[in-house]
Amino acid sequence: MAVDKELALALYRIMTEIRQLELKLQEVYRSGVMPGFIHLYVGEEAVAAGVCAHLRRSDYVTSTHRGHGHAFAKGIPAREIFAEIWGKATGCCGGRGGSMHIYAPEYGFLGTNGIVAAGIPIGAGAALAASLEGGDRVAVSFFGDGAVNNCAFHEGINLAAAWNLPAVFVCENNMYATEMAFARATRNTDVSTRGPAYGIPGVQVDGNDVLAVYEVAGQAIARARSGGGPTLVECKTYRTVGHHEGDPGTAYRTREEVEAWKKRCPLRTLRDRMIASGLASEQEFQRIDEEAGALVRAAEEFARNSPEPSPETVLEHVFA
Amino acid sequence: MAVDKELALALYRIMTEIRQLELKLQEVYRSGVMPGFIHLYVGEEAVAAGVCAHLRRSDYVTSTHRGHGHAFAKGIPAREIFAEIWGKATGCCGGRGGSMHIYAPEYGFLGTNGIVAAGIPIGAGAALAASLEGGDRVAVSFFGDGAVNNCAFHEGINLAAAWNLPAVFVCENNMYATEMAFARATRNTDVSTRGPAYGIPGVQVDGNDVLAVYEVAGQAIARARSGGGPTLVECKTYRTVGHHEGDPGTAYRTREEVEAWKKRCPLRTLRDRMIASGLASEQEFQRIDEEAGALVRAAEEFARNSPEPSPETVLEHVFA
Amino acid sequence: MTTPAIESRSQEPPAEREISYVDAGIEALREEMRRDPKVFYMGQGIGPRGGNFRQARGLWSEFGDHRLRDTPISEMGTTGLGVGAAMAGFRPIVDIVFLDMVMEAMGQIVEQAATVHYSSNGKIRVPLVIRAAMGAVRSAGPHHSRCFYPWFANVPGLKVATPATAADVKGLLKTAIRDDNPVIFLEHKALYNTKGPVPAGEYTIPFGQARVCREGADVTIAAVSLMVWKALQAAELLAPHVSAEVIDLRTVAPLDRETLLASVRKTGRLVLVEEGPATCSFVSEISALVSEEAFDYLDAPIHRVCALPVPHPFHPALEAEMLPSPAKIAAAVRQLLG
Amino acid sequence: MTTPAIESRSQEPPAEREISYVDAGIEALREEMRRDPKVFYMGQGIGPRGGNFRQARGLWSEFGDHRLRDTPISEMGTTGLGVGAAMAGFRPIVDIVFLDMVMEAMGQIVEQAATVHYSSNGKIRVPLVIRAAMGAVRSAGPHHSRCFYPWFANVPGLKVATPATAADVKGLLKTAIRDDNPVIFLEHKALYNTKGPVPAGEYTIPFGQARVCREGADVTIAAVSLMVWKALQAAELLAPHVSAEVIDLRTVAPLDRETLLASVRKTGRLVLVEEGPATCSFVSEISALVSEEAFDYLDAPIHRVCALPVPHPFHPALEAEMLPSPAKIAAAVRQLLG
Ligand SMILES: Cc1ncc(C[n+]2csc(CCOP(=O)(O)OP(=O)(O)O)c2C)c(N)n1
Ligand SMILES: Cc1ncc(C[n+]2csc(CCOP(=O)(O)OP(=O)(O)O)c2C)c(N)n1
Ligand SMILES: [Mg+2]
Ligand SMILES: [Mg+2]
Repeated sequence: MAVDKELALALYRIMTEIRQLELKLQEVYRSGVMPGFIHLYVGEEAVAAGVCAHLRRSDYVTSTHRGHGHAFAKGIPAREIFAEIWGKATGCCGGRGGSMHIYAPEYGFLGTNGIVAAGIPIGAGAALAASLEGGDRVAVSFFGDGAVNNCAFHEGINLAAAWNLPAVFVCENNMYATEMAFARATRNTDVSTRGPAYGIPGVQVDGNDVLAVYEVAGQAIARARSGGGPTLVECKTYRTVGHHEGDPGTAYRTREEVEAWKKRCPLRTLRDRMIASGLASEQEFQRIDEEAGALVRAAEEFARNSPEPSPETVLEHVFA
Repeated sequence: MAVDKELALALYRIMTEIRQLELKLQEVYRSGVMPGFIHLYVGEEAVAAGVCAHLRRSDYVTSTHRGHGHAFAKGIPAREIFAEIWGKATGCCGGRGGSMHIYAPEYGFLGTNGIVAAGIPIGAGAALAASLEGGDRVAVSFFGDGAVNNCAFHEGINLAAAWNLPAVFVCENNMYATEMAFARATRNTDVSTRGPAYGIPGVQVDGNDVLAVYEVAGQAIARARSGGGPTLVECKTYRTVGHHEGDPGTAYRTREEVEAWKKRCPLRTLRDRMIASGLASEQEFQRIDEEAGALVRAAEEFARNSPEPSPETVLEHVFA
Repeated sequence: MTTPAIESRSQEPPAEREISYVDAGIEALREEMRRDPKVFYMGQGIGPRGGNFRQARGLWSEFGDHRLRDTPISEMGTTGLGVGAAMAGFRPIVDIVFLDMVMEAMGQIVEQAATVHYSSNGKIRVPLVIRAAMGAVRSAGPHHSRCFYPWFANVPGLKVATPATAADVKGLLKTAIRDDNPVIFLEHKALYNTKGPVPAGEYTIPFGQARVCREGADVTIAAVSLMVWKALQAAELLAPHVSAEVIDLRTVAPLDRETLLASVRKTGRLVLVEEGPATCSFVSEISALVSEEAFDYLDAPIHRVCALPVPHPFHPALEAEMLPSPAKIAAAVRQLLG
Repeated sequence: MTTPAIESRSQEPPAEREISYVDAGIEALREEMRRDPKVFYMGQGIGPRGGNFRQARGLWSEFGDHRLRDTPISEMGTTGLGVGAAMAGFRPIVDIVFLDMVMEAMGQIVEQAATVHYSSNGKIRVPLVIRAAMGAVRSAGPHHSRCFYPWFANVPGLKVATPATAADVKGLLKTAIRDDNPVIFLEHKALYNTKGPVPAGEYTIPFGQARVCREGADVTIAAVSLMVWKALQAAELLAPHVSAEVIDLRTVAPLDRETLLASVRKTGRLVLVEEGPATCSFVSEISALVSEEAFDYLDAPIHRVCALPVPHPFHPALEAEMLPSPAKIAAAVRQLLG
């Protein structure tokens, strides 16, 4: 596959923005000022970047507990995400939601989610809405390997398949659900082979190769958009951080395994490849990194200086 | 496959007993004296007969809303089943359970069930008990095609597979769930192909050929018994009656389809084959039918003459 | 069964006809589906079959496969799709058929549908109707008989409608469909074939408005759904000696506190009827509420007439023993009056 | 937090140590698993990881993969396997970890576990423990904070234990494991790291026995789990002027009516505290019960202090606004006393 430089740099930009956003959130969280719990996406950025690059603002995404990257890649401004995770009134949900309840319908983002797999049928439902509407919107549901053994995966995908909905199901198979190895959770660790169980294509892709993800996701999204129905896309990836902030992530994984995956960092992989093949220069990447850094610093500053929501509002918005 | 006459006649006997039991229940139900709702197994007898012929009394079975045949094939005396379905105090659950809540732990029968697919994880749980115990008991879960798209199928089978439990999952694919054609409910109507999704074998068999069912079930049960883990067995069959008593069963199926399957009646098929090949005579089958008739008449008489449970007992047995 | 008088609910007094409870629901669905192309309907057997209880009869031929979606036996998945479609601007109605089957869908209802509007700071609406039939009929046993509405009422973000009459089915279902929040709409199986006067024209009934079905002076009997009829029958039994006021609360959430409290302040005595078990029930809630709000008006302890705390037994005599009945309600009233 | 006095619960007064609430549960599990080979434990992360809340620490190394079963994220399936294994004679403990995740498992609990003994005419027992951690801590939001025990208490056939102290965790969990019925065993996340005196030896605590944590004359405050501690703190706040009796009901089902009613008869006033919303809650039930059984002893309306009826907001100040607190409880008492 010939590499399109502009595309590659654009994907790199999103990845480095997500990475830096996550690392800044980590820093602030560790300083103790941030409420709640956060699950970082470090190491998996290629999936959100490669998939969402195909999506329009009017398309839908449902996400997971590890959803900051999806939220950002779908278009929510970093500062609104940062402020939300910090519980500030300027967050995209006014500080009512937090990390696991980030919603931004104006960007087609139907939520991170505290319940594993719950976003799968919700995504299929957005695809159903798209199908009823008759346009060419699509809906993408992201979920982890842990969701694959959950009932919502089964029923959500079967319905989308039976009704030929414009849905794409993206499994981020990072080999662990919390500390549970996927191989202990199921006898069939090839998620993509479950597509045919529902009569839909299943494809596996290196989730740390953003260009590969981009290509495979592009096909799946194009299929959905053109009425070809759902695809199950398995992205093999790895979180090089712990499950949540506070988990060192070492008790259940060997240091070697973590290190090996760190070497396969999706940012570094793309960067090395582009530079080695002379398609882009170190400087170009540095500039992108710096711009991303500035964006994230501004987001952090915005969030830090934002007001807290007022406790008097607690009874608002229970009902529309 | 060489046909073992004794085996074939034994299987025929069970099938005709189930058939006659069901037709007698139908007759009594239609007379208006029986409470509740019943779902008859007419046309599918080969599945219960072929599978349960391999089971010991100490093995476990979980069943469905269409479970009289499973209950009988697992060993519960016809009169206890009949009385239970009639709500009599002499029923195997004292008339507290009825058709969809027939339990007989003394025969390893862990229940018919009013909730579609609920028996699948319960059966896997009995298999887990067997595995923890360390003997060679197995557990068989029967369920319909309608259960395949339900979450309990997914989670129950995955757990049994991941833990290599001595479980056998028997899908009675009769092509309809109530009035819903299986082909409308899912994009993949080959249930057996879902075995590999869970890393276990899936096999398909003509569910109206009792000898074929017997053979395939025998392999699956032997595999489970010897520590080889679960198998998903799909039996292609058909209910030639309505979904429940009261449903003529014609609105959603063509008369031709029903007639064609009636011609493939599992009893008649076996009988014709045995007689044609000279292995058994018309008279032998007639005698078996008559004996079955006597058994069922006695069961009906027993049930009819049995006392009703006393309303004063209503508060008993909520807690052990 | 007698039919309580129907008040006029729209400006011009509409013509009335006798139609059945189940047909009233179909009328509501048809009118709303015609009115708003965003409304669609999913559930097991609601397509060509017309619904297990005939609760969708005739709709599929008008609205077709697209808007009348027969589903596989995937209550959770279907509900989840409903939540997603509602979040994306549609107005799905998800029919669970037997309410008992809602169990696997509880997460999608309670943790998703009921929370999204709040967590999103009011940005996303979830105009979802969960429709289901509840209640014990004909020895259906513990898997086909329950009434879980106290659970839904316990969940902030959900509304719960429990109509007792054909007219209320129509008016409340239309309100439910137009509501921008998730609504649990529960019909009673035993009422589907009962008939009652239903205004012919277009009307809706607001949530949170109880109806005094029968006026009385000595005791208030409050209930919803089928139990309203049992209460009315009890009032008949009591009539020679006791003047019982019967109140149909109509929606479990929101609750019409005013009508209830006004009646209790008048009669000074309250008997509550619920088809389910008493513990942590809707009538527990009403009892608690009334003793908080009308404590000084109560002349006697509040009495709850509920199901015995057992799973539904199969045998009809046992089932009857378990369930509330007019005789049991009347006995409770007599006991209360000393 | 102060620790309420622990009464001796076995014949010989046992030695006491201070251990944590979470360790008390581990002790109970270890003792019961040693005692009875039929007991085994399933849940997410309860194997080598020792539990998300450390609630299984050290067990896997003793009991191994066979009896400590790490599960996939299959709450319904795992619960269903638990039901089946229990029906087949084992004594499974299924750990749901966050109670919120019980939603998909409700069918297996409510329609299978709770009904089998009854429907089978007493032939099959379901000695299953559903263990889970409940309650709001640290802005965990609407998917990780709830307390659904009123729902379980509404289901005939289930028992529900809600310990507030380390000693109760141990004694009640052992009772739960030995019980031949399905038991919902709910610990509070905010209590896991609290310490309290726990008898060193073998003991069990029967279900349905409340404990008077603090004696008082003016008002009774009743609660379970974390709210018992909030009530005790409220009693401290009130102490100069008001003598509050605080009752820990300990098990939601069965309920110790006698201890509660005796206290209300003594004080004439009742304040109930629940972490969840008021509507159709456990405290609604208690309120209803008390007004039925001790109507003539009540000098003032019963008061319920509950969560505001909203999904859990993320921001800590909003969350605090939502939840009951000692100050809110004390204010309710003061209001009651006029
Ligand atoms: C239904 C449900 N069960 C359990 C949990 C607790 N939990 C939160 S994240 C998680 C692991 C998820 O693993 P996976 O889906 O692989 O996503 P990853 O964290 O690896 O990105 C678990 C078990 C939950 N949130 N929801
Ligand atoms: C969870 C659940 N949903 C819906 C129902 C209502 N119901 C009873 S039987 C049935 C059809 C079952 O079809 P299938 O599993 O194929 O078995 P069959 O009747 O064909 O033997 C349905 C939908 C139910 N009992 N349980
Ligand atoms: Mg994972
Ligand atoms: Mg079928």
